[in-house]
Amino acid sequence: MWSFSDIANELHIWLNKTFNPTLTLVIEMVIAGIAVISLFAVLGLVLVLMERKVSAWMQIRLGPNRVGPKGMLQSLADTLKLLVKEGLTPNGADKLLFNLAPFIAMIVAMLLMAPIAFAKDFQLWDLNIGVLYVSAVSSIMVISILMAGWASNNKYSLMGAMRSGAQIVSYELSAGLSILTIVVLTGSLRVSDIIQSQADGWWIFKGHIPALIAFVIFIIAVTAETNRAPFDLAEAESELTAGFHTEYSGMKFALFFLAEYVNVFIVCAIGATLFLGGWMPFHIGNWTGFNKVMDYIPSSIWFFGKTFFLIFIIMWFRWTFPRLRIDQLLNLEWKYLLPISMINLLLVTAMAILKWHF
Amino acid sequence: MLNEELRTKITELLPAATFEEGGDWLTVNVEPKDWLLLAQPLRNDRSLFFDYLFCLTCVDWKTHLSMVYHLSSTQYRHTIVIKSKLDSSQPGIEAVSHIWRTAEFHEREVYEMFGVNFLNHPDLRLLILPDGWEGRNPMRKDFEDPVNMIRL
Amino acid sequence: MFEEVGTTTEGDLIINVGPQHPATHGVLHLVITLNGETIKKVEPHLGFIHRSIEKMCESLSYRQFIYVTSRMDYLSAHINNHACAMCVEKGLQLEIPPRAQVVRVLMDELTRIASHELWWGAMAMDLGAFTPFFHAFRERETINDIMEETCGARLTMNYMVPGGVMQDIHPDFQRKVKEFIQLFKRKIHEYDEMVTGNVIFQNRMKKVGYLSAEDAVSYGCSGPTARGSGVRCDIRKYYPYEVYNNVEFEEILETGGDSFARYMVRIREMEQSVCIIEQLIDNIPEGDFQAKTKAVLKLPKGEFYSRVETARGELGVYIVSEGGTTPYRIKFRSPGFSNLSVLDHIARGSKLGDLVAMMGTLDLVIPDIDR
Amino acid sequence: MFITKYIKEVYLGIKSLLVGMKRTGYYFTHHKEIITQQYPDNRDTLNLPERFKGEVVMPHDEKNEHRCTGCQACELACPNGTIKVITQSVLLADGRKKKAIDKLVYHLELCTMCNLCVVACPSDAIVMAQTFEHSVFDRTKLTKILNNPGSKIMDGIE
Repeated sequence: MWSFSDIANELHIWLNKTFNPTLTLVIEMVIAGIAVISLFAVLGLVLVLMERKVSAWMQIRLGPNRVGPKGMLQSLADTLKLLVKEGLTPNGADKLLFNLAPFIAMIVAMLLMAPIAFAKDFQLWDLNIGVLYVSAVSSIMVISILMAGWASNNKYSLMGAMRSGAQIVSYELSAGLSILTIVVLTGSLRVSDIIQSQADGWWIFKGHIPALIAFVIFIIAVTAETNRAPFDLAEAESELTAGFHTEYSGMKFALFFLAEYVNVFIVCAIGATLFLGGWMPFHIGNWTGFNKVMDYIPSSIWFFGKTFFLIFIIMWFRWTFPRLRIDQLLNLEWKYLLPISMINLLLVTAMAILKWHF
Repeated sequence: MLNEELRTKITELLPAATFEEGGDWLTVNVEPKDWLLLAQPLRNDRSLFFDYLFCLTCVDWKTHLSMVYHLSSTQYRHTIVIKSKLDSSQPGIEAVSHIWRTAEFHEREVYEMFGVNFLNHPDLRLLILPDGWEGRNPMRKDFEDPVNMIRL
Repeated sequence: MFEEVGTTTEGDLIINVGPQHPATHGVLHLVITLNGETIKKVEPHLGFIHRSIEKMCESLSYRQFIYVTSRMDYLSAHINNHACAMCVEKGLQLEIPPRAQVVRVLMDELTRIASHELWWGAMAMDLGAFTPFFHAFRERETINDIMEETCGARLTMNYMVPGGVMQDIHPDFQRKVKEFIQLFKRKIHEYDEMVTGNVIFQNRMKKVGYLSAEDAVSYGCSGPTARGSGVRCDIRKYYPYEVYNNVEFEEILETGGDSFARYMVRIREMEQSVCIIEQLIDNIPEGDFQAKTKAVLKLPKGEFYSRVETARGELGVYIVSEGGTTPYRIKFRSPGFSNLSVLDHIARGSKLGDLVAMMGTLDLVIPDIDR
Repeated sequence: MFITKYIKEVYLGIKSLLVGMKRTGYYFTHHKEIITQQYPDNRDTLNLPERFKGEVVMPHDEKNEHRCTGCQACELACPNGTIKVITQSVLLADGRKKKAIDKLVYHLELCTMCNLCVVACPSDAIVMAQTFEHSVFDRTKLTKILNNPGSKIMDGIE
């Protein structure tokens, strides 16, 4: 059947036939890089439009409907606007850090793309510590926010950055712990192994209630990690005007904006991979007939469907809840999420040892 | 308390006070130097208990200024108006912001708009006018601003 | 005031919130001294939208000055106009026809609901929830349509004139108000679902910005701000005007004194306003909508004071007349000015995020403060 | 007990969040509730109430006659000096001289739509129109002369 992995394989074979192996590797890397960048651009456009439409419908509005058919090109127009805007650097700013920060945000987001399996056998880099890699790299994100906040020479930015630092460092813990529950169940850090282990059912169904709790905690924690409402204290526009990116404009702002959406996509992709089986179609135990039917739906559609479902949930949060206060945010992590996820991990470990899961 | 009772009570507190008739509420005229002497018992006396200063303003009568305090009691629901004549060139009166906290802002407003100097005010600075405002006080009758005032 | 940037000698951070800031809902400038995230001092600087309405009114006649007052507290424009018209009527010793009285009260209460709707949406937005803002505007829009039909304008109506109201109510008025009440009763529980019951919201509001009853009175707070602290101060109840002593309504009191109490007072006040409207809407007496007045109004020499309860608190209009056609001196005791003065007192020691919640529950309208 | 209180707190908290999400989810799926008005597109169907105060106009009948006597009541009533009545004396058919308006100048840029002039007018010569799209590129265009050129006062209006 036609699929992403077939295209990749055929391309690989064709390149190997035409060029020598070194050149093939170089060309493949360039193609992968271009693919990632264009995926970024497309994701940015799609997610911004999706966010605007979701918010509009929840707010009994129509949302963008002027640019292009049904407003589909709205985010393209926005991008164009941001491109032609002047990228100001404030006078008292630390020029180097100020200009570097948005790129670090983007680079982190790009690095996170590597271990994600977009479809069956379609993955940039299936390294053996995939999940660990993701949680390690994603914490570099905070550096770019701290840099942006510090270098702007603006008190609002600084406060936003400091809030964000405290927030991301704390929420890493419970995000990590809930990832660990799946690692414990699977026994592997490799992304492809995790997906393969869900061939007879996704972990959220197989893992009983503890997996469900881990899933909820994971969603809450990654919402906080990506600085999305109700945890958008780093931006908090009613308190800090725009938080760490107050002084950014034009394309540098656009990079932050894009990085936020790409990060949301990535964490949702990780969530989908860990709890909802990634590209694995919906299988139930040994019902071969049913599983066959499900296999007819291409794996990429399964992956993107699950990811976008999670993204929708995170957007749903944003347009429903008020923002937390900084001390309540930390209370939530240290008094609620962390103890619950620790106990939960204990339960899951016991469950995995006793083989109680399906 | 009825106006008559208030009248006798205030005469007891401050024999120098004079009264004005007309209007819904009892109007008391006091000298600026006596104001603080009257204000303390007005607030603290259990039978008067004027705890709510709901209006504090000033009127420019060209020859003199007149401070007007509207006081009310949230317990007895009686109301009283205190007036005090101030000298137009060197207006000054005791601040009452330590008795009624709301007076702090209102006195700052009167200070910049009419130029009344409130003695012992904790923070007598410009509130509404821009910093470094020089010139006369905008709400006085003789104030002229040829640039920003439009006469029709 | 702009030199006050940077840090103090104790190493505290001084930040300027406003004059252009999303949470100040206008051009209010607060200089905040922060220790980390904790507020040490809040110092308001006013005057960015000061038009000196009091001075302007000194050159306008008693009919003309009323329209200016719509521009003070633009969210309760009707009630401002009402206070001014009442003060002039007091001076003229004018009895206004019963129909006009009832129509005035109906308009006041509709305005109060509209104002509280906007406050609710704006406050939820301050706390970071955007959706309620749009939902609040849906109901407010219905009121604005009713206003537009009868008064000819949506925000600055200038409908109250000395002697009554400017025009008779629109024939559809009663039907539309009843429709609105039906809509409002259907939708009010959604407010609880989306905001009031929300655990994040409750934690943001409870035990934040505590104001004791004694302080509330001392700071001259009025309206829902003071009633949230348990101060009985509803002018409609204790100094009734128009037909308020003939209608049954409850003075909403909450004893919490925190932001949540002030929030609940406003939410419940909307229900009481609906209750007042329901009592009056079918009982609008027939008759004139305006008393006969002279073309040129002249107030006798003297001083006149009228008090009304606006959506934000007690509005006082103090007219000093020299017997001419224009007021000699006019003073508006605006509720926002006194309510703002309490901000420093309640904000000390709380977090920066709380300041936004507190400003939300004080329901500041900047043109009302600056006048 | 502490643990039950803790669990109850978590349960009630999550429940309250879900209730809110249910409400926004309802509006997300029910597009009939959308209240957006797409203004410039719906211009034809816009229905302004007849009392809407858009601008002051002077209605003329088909014989190009208005009802304004030039009494200047509107000018006096206006708080902003929006209206200026410029009068002239015209010779009537029977030889008498009579005051009539030459121009009624209306400054829309100063007008606050307070309706006081319309109320003050003894002969109902001016009314409020329901127009509201007043923006122009040149400010002088906002100064309007309300009476049509060559218009006369209606018979019988004193």
